[in-house]
Amino acid sequence: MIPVDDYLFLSLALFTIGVIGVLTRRNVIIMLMSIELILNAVNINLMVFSRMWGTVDGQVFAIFIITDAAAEAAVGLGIILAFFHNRETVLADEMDIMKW
Amino acid sequence: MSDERTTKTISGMDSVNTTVLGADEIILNMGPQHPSTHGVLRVKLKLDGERVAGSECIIGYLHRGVEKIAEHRSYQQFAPYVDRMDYVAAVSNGLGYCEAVEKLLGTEAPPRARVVRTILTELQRIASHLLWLGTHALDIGALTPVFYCFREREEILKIFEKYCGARLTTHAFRIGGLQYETYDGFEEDTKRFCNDFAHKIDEYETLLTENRIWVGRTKGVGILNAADAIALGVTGPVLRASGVKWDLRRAQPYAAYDQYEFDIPTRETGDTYDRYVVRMEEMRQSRRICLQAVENIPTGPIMARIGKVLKPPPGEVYHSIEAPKGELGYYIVSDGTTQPYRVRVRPPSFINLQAFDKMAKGALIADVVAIIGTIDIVLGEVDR
Amino acid sequence: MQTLNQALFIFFAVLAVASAILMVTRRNIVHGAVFLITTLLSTAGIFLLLQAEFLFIVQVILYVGGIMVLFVFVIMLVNLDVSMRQVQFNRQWFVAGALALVLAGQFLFAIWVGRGALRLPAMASEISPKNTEAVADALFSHYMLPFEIASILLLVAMIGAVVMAKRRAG
Amino acid sequence: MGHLIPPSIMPFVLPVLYAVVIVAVLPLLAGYIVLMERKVMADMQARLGPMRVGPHGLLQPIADAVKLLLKEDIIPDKADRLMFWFAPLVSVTMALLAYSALAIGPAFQIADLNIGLLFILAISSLGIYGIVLGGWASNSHYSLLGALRSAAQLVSYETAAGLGLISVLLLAGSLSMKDIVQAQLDQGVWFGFSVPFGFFIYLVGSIAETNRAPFDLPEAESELVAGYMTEYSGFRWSLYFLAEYANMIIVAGIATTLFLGGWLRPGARYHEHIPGTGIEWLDALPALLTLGVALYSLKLAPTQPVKIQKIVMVLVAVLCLGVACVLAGALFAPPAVMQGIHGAFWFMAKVFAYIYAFLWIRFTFPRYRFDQLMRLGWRFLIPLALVNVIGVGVAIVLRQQFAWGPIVSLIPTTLATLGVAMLLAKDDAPVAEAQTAAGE
Repeated sequence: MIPVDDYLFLSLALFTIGVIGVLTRRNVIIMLMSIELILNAVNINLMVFSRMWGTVDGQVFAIFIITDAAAEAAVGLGIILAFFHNRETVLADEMDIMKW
Repeated sequence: MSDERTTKTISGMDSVNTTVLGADEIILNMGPQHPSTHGVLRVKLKLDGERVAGSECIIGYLHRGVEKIAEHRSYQQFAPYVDRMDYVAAVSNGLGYCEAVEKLLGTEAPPRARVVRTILTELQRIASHLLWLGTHALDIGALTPVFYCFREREEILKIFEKYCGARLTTHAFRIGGLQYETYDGFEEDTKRFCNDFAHKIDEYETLLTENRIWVGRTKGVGILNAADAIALGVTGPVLRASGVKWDLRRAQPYAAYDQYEFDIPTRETGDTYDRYVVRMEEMRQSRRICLQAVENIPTGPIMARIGKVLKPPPGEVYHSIEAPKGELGYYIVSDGTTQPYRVRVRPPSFINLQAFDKMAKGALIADVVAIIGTIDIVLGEVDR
Repeated sequence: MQTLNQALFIFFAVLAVASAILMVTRRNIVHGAVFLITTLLSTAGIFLLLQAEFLFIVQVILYVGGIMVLFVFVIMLVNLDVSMRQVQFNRQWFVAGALALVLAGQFLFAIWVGRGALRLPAMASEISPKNTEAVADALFSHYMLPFEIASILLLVAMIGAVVMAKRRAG
Repeated sequence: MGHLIPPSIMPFVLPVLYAVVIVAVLPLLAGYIVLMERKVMADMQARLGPMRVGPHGLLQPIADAVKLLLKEDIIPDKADRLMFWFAPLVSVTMALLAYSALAIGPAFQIADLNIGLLFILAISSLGIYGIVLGGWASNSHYSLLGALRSAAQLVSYETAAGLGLISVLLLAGSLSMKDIVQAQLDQGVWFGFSVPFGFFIYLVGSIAETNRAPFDLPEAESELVAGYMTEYSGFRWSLYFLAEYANMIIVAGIATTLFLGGWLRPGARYHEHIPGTGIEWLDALPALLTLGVALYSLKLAPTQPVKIQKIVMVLVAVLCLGVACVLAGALFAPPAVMQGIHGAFWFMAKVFAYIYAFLWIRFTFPRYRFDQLMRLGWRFLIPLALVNVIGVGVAIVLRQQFAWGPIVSLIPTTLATLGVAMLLAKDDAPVAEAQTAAGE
């Protein structure tokens, strides 16, 4: 029997790595991918609690989170492409104007 | 063409991925070794995504100095060389050259020779168009027509082989007429071929003409309007597909074309589909000419009375014929010796290829292939 | 069976964490994307261990087969080599990393304090055959409204993405 | 036998055995599909095809495999070596992995997952990474363009093909491959006949997903040389090749299971016995068919030009005779064994028929252009598939509320979808406005 804690630790590890990625990397695409990692860590939690309570509500929430991730990725990548077309960079700290 | 600002290539790191894909444009070298550049054409494409923003044809990979060679050969000796220009339509090349020299000499081939020349040249036109159809369809992705086309082309080549012993670079004609009498059964062979060919061509059309994908791939692709076509000097089926009814067989009849009835197919839009339709119809018309010609081949000599050593009077001549690919012209300057002072060839492929950039602008990569195919170039002729 | 499950858990967990670390540290974004894919697949394996096989499929089809393809697609469209030769981390990376670790420490503390309090019910020996049906049931009855809202969100995102990525005239 | 294997690992023995068989046999099978492709192509193109290696080229696949394995393995100088090495493995692994849920007959299945179909779709959707990463890692424009095309194409057509499958899932009410076949037996009709448009959409979608002509743009020879495979050679190239053909078998297997009744023989509900025996008439068919092939090869054997070819031809005949004996012997075996063997026969027969359709289409049609491909996917197939799915839903309501028969209830759906298809096709004028519009 794998204790719930193990799953939580795994989830925490992935979450932390994701947060570090978002906060420290300059590349927007890596930042977006790190956000995906964070969402994924959340999904693990939802899944393990869903299993713990023996219901599927957690899984339903995970589906919503994945939907959200898809939406976020689509819009985020669209923004990155548009930005790249105009500024030819994918670095976050060069995105320093509101309008172009 | 030289809009360097939009084309970003990062120096220092020699990798193709350094050229910015999304940013604006990449340079794609198509050829000289590429499956569908029909030989050794190199096309430098400036791509905007998959769209062509500009193109440049780089030629010369097959240059053999044919025109220069002519200056060191006697008139007869040079005749086999012209076969090597448009090597899929060697008979037409030979006809143009022989008639040009005859014009320079002020003589004419006897009627029988002219009719036989007409038959063979029209068969050659069919063979050339068949080769074009097969490879063009192959470029667009239809794998099967090419084999059907080669099956019929083989029959034509057999006739050539029986007539003069060669299949590809035939050297079928001589200055002043023909060297060989037609073989026994020449008429029957030709008739049989023409009769069979009528429904063979319908077979190709069932595969392609109404095919949605084929129509989608060719309609509206590589449009060349009549004004542009004329301005660029384009001739042949490409010109006629743009709506200009110009065919040297009718406009300046040579060989025996004035004796036969045939239509000059034209279309309006000048896109790839129209050029396809025009060439298909031209094959039908060539078949019609062959059938008419083979019905009554006049008897008589096959060679005009010219000496063994040709010494045309000083002067110059331009003679052009309607080769399968367009106007094939020979400009010959004689200084009165046995060797031409200068021979200049007006190769239809070379001049038609000029229209490529016009046709390809705004097209997709896939269309580039269709457009190269539709111009029907032979690099041997482009580069000479 | 238990040891097999444990071995699988350890395998997936180590794979997930290791590739996650590689993902945030790689210079080359394509490599980063591949490591993220590995993490996502390992997570999918963990879903399977938790008997959520429908979510396993969703994770593989949607996340790996859909979203990440989009990522890879975009990565190939943008210039790699320039960004590869630039400084990869922010100037304040030290502070950011420290803060993230502090946050992680808090969570760790919370989990550590409550360790052992939560336990999974005894594993059924067979994977429950009704997982897909159960999820569908919940999704289309109890969670109908959120489901519809999610679809509208997707629609909005789709339109937004099209508008953003569309090349502007001139 | 039983006591040799510890009971705790007993449930794993057969699946592992099947897995080994599949991994061992598949490359050979793929090789012979290539031979079949070349022969079919030759037949349609008025020529003979491979004739030299073995009688009628029967040993050609083996010669090809040996050649590919011996070829020099080239890695381009500026390629991303790790990804270049990794990408073909992804392709081939995913292609092989998908077989684990495919049911080749009622007995031969590695794992009967209750989400079997989704599993196959999920796994085969991962194969795209092999193509995309390989194209990217090659560091060549042709490869990259091929990879980008492939990514866009696969994502688009997966949607259409998936929607085509959903119509069947609604009817079958299950995702398990076995249950879907059982549902076709229960309803007395193959779903390909009850939802022809679902079948059509899946057929088109599956051709596009496997990158076959007329949707072979990622590897369009006349445009992109070989697309994402341009820089690959030798063994790595053959891995891509294997993956492509393995994927063909997978999609054919899915189509067979969902639309063509899986391992059910034609007339599965028709039980007329041969008088005096317990054998059904139609069950004798497989044995007779293979016997016919055996006799035909035997008849051909003396006409082979070389002695070794005669011998190989006789061997082929003996092989077919053996298969015929097995198929005939199965008639007298217990029903479970008989159904396993005959089911596998019918399944494979249908898979090959489907692949034949692939080849036929390939040699008939020219290639789509990329924008046309996208338009076909998004503006024709997906709307059509949506209409079809809605129609099937209506049909199920009709069936439940008014007790309409399984076939009758779907006729309105099919007619409505046909109407929509004609409407969409008319709208989708084949003229490319694209070039002139975007020329500037």
